[in-house]
Amino acid sequence: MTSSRPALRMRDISKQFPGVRALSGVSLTVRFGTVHAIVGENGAGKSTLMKILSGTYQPTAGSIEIDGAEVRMHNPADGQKLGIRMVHQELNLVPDLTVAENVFLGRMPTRRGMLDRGEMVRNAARVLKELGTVIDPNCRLGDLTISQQQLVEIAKAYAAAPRIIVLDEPTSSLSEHEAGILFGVLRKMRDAGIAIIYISHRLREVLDIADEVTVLRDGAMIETRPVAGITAADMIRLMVGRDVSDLFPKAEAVIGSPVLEVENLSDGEHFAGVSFDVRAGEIVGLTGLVGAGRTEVARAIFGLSKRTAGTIRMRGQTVAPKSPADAMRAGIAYVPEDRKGDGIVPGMSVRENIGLPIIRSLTRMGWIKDSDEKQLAKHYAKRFSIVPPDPERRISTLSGGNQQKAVLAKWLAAKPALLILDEPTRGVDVGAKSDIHAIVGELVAEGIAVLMISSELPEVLAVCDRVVVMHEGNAAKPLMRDELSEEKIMALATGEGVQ
Amino acid sequence: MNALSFALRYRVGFILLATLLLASILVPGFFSLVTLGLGLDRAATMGLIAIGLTVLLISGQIDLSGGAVFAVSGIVSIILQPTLGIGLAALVGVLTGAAAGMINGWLVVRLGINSLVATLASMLAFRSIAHWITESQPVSGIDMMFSLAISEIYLEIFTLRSALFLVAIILLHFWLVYTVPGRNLFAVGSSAMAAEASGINSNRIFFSGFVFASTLAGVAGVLQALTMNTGSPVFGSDLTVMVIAAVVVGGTRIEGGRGSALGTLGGILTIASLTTAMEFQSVPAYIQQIVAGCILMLLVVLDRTIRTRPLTGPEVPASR
Amino acid sequence: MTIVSEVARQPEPADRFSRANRTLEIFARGGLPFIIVAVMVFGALSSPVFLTTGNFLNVLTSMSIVGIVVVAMTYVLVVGGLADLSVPATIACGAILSLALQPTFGTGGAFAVAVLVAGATGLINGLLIGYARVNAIIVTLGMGTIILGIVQALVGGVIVYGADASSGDFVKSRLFGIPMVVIIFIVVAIIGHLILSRTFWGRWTTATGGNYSAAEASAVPVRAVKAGAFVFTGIASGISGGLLGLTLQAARPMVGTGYEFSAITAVVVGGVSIIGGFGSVPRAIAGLIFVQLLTNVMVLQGVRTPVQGLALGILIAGAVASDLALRRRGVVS
Amino acid sequence: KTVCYVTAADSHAYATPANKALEARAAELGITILSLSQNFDAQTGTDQLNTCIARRVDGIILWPLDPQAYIPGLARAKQANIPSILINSPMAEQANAFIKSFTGPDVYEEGKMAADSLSKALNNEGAVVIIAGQAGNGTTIGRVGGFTDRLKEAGSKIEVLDTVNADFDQQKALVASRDLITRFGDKITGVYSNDDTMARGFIDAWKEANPGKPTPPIVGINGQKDAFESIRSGEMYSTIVQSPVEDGKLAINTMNDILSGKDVGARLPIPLTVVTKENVESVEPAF
Ligand SMILES: Nc1ncnc2c1ncn2[C@@H]1O[C@H](COP(=O)(O)OP(=O)(O)OP(=O)(O)O)[C@@H](O)[C@H]1O
Ligand SMILES: Nc1ncnc2c1ncn2[C@@H]1O[C@H](COP(=O)(O)OP(=O)(O)OP(=O)(O)O)[C@@H](O)[C@H]1O
Ligand SMILES: [Mg+2]
Ligand SMILES: [Mg+2]
Repeated sequence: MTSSRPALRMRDISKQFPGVRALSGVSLTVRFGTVHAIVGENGAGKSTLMKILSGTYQPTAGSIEIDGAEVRMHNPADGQKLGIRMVHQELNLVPDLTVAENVFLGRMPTRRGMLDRGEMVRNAARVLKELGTVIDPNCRLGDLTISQQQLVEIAKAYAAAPRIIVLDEPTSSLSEHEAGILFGVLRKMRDAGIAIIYISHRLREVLDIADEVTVLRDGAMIETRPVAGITAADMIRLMVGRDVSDLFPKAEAVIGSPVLEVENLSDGEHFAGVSFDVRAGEIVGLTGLVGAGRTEVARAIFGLSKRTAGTIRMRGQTVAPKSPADAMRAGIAYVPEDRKGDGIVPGMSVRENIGLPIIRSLTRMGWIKDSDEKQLAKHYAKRFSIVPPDPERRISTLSGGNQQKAVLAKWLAAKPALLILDEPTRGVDVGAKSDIHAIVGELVAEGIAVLMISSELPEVLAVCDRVVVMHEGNAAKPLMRDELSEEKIMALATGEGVQ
Repeated sequence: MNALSFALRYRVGFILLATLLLASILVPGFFSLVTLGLGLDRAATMGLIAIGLTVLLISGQIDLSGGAVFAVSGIVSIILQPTLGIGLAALVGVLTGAAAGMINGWLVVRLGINSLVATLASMLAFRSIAHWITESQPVSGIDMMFSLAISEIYLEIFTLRSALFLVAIILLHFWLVYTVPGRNLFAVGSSAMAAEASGINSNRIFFSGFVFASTLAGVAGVLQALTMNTGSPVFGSDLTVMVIAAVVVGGTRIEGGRGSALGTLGGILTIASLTTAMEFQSVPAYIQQIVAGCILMLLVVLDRTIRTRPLTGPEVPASR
Repeated sequence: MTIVSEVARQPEPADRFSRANRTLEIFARGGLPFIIVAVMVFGALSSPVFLTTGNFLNVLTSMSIVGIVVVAMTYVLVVGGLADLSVPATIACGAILSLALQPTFGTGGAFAVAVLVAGATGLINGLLIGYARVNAIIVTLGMGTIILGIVQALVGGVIVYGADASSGDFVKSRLFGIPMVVIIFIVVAIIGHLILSRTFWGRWTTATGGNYSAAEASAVPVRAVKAGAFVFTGIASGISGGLLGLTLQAARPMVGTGYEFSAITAVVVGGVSIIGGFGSVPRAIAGLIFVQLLTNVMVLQGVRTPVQGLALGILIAGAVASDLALRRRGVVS
Repeated sequence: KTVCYVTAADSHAYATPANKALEARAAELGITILSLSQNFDAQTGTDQLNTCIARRVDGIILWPLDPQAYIPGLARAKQANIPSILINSPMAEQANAFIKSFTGPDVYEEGKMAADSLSKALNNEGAVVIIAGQAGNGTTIGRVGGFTDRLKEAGSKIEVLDTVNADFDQQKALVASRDLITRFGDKITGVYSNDDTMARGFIDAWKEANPGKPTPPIVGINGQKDAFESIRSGEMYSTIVQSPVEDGKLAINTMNDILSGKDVGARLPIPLTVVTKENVESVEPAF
């Protein structure tokens, strides 16, 4: 395989943003017909490197060769002309167009000067089917769930029949099932001679699909190696610079009385008759396939979206939160799945973000007590080892993992009795993931109840005491820790399991 | 439920129907061809500007300078008449509009100024230029008979302007729905970043949008100046706001990504027939204002309910 | 929990995260004051009367009425409410009612009622924008038309005169040589600034403008906060209108024409983002001062009105563009 | 008979009483008035003329806001055999072919009268500022033109320091006056304001800048109640009374004459009276 022609060569690429040197002297060679993985911690510079390759950013220094010829790209259109397509980490789709229009955005087919809608819809439907999904190509994109949108994003790159395809964390919001189909497609593309660059924090996937792996750390290239003969532990050592032993530590905690009891909760649309409870010191997992309605359940409990039936009890008291403020008063905290959209206020500092939910308790007669707020932020920055440790930095300049820690901190500052975590480790690097698990472990040890939504089965299996599996808006009876297995969860999630 | 959502989707049509119905009851002979023709002619000036603005709003930009460009173009087309003749002067007037659009586009695309701010500034500047070149006096053209000729009514109902407007709006409809650039316009307005990442040159679209909008404002201004045989620096000062209202009433979203030509037609016709009907009743201008304001509010509130209806769930993050 | 320390990494290499270019940062933050100083130097050199107390008092007095609206408009922009176009109508409301109601309620009472009614208008705007989530431009435009229509219908277009000429004396009086309107403006500005920068309400306002959903998910009462900004502009325009009425002792429905544009211009020239989530009252006031001084210098130079408009348009675009460029380069965004 | 009345606005200090007077008189004469308000937008007015023609009214009374813009419309009215007259404001000469008459104050004459009055107050020398109405507005053009032409004609030594537009708005006049006072200070020995509202703005600015100091002679136009007060108290030198009621009545009376087949004069002015301290008690204010 290494004998094939290099599809691209990036030499000594550096990129300077105001205040951040994202890349310094990174070189990368990828051959046609191979899958090349790039791994590294949050903020290591993976996305930046790929955005340079696809023409979104221009490098501060360095050169790029595509198929042997040196090129200079000024915008994504230039990259696309060279046959480079990128699936962005953040969804890059147009919510107001249809799925088909999105798939063919920038290169819609025409007939006699007019848009050939029939052709476009047929092709889109075909591509989506090859990716193993049934999304109506005429549906408005904005009406899809994130994971469906993620699939459309992949379909868009795939449909363009590129020579080089870059996938930046494509599976972060896909279920294992969908990821499996994607891998099948990727293998087919590889065998057809396409160069594939694959970025993921899920090292298992890297081992599964990649031929070669390049490790980035702090904007510098550490090493490129064939995947054959490398282990996850090796990769982590290269990424972090030292060993990280237990990836999914299970914290031991004393399980107490029920904190949250949900009975027959319905919203008349996404889920119906959901019942479960979470006890003090317990981590209850909420899992299922994409679109099963987990996020909706969490948002309903937190007062962010409507409920039509059912009761919620917190510490024995019936509550009916109509807004997050109500929910917070009842002792509920919610770390949302969409960090960028619902989690952070990008223009504010880490301190201001952490203080936001409880800002009123940091005031005297409406006046914010600066020192209290600073102290709070410092405390959590230290406790969660947020990097860089300066709480005055604008939160949008932090890497994803560190943003996630700040969001977690923000809600812990509210001293909740129940913490709902929606995909808390999505798109977060191994180190930060381990940090987050450790923090959750500490919390349950302090007696907090945790409801954790996660699509990553290994994570669910490792940290949860009980697991509720949802399938198309219905929740099965919780599985106890000793009866947990991937097979059992998958069976329930796909609707084949018997209650 | 379905009937309701149908009614909500085509709300402009319904409001227009209701207005026409009311008008026909209140105003004797409202449906006579002459009256309709006049109403249409009145709608045409606003309509031409509205066409440009529909395109701009869909692309996610806004242009407040339309009224000022309208005045400047009209003035140019009048004061150049003695030297260039009517036809050529009119052409230069329209080109002036295009040039103004280039300035707007340059401010927004090159300098990166928010379009609301940029066109606020250019509106001030263009309006001042209009006052400057005319010394704040209205200017008149060389041939009044030409004015009469150009506002001639054909086929009992169309004037040159209103025919132009109707043709333009139909072309716009096809362009928006059935061509690739039309679809790209929606893409850019809905998410410029995503469009850019798909190889669409959003800056070029924005720039062309501004040029298009100002050119149409120029056309409207020139036609108006020719029919009145006058160019004046104060013309068109209330126009922009009215036109924005009409476009938005037609269902075009002010944040971009959504809109339609037929909606704009509906919005324009509603406002035109409303004013005509109320005027026929000698309703004082301030009452007309109250009614127009209420209708505007009613439509946008309806718009809001229809849009929140299917989206009870969380707003989809990618749409931000 | 030992794992935390086990995986805790060394802080990233210090040189990777540097502060942005210092000088640029200073320019980015202080760009406008710098430009203002430049205008003042130019004014002082070009006109002998520019640096007189009288002239400064003039500029201050002229900007005070619109300044009160500017303070409130800052909130509207910061909260992500685009703009309040109903200002002219609410100003008219304030001016006309504070004069017309004098016989019934007395000077103070009429003023209070006028401000309350203006505030109520703002509340309707706020409810529609914050709670029904209708586009702010359209709501305020529509409300403005309706209110102005009602006001015109009420007074029938005739000028309303003050019932008691002495009721304007307080507004025209001076404290330590400073006109009362200026003092009122400064008080409003200070209160507005402190609330926006130092209280929880201000924090909520910035957060709501910065990321609506995130603020909502952080237990911020986003709807109320958004509505609040419009109530504030309603009240501020009411005060402005009332002061205007008392100063002039006469009011017409059109008194407020153009104030919305002046206010928005000042706020955006001050570099407050129209998208929301960023901005402060001092910035907006700096924008106001810039525009006012510029106009003043031009007037003192005898520049003709049309040319003034042209220059103003160009300078606004220029100021905003350079502010943007500096900020883009100076501070990580 | 039905007469179309295209008025400047229906909510305005001067226009409202004029409209009322016109309509009241029309009712007496048994004429139906179809009143259309341009709301100060000439473009609306040109469209409204077309509406009037389409409704085949018997006559048109137009309050022009622009000296030319209505000419094609008036020509069309003439083609349709509908007689038109102008009220209040003049139009360009080309319009004369299409109108039967122009009734209303002679704004150019007003400018001249103001010039005479101010010359008298200043003994033909000094330096004055002009606070003009809206740029491009026919009334403004006439009132400023008449004033400056008259000064030139009379070979007056009065110098015009500056002319500023304050759009007939008191607040704008106040702001503009502050700047004028700062700029010229004591050089200002007289003021001509295109209307009394703006004169009020100057007075306020003057009192602000020079508390206790008497105002220079100020000449206004319109003859508003508060201007009368100011003349009494000496803050203003004179104003010119132009009655909106007369204005409205004269127009409809003239139209009535035309409709009943009588010949009417091409220019029918309404009486104008210069009011100073001498006669302020004997004259009725306009509004
Ligand atoms: N547009 C930008 N402006 C300023 N700094 C940026 C920008 N984009 C990225 N950075 C910074 O560059 C560094 C590298 O970011 P990048 O997104 O490439 O990391 P990554 O390896 O993709 O991380 P993740 O795994 O979280 O996606 C980070 O410190 C980030 O904060
Ligand atoms: N914004 C939306 N508009 C319309 N339907 C939506 C929206 N968001 C979610 N849905 C629908 O709601 C259902 C549940 O979605 P939800 O996001 O709660 O699932 P989930 O289990 O959390 O999956 P994931 O988070 O992995 O996407 C799905 O059927 C989805 O189609
Ligand atoms: Mg990344
Ligand atoms: Mg989810």
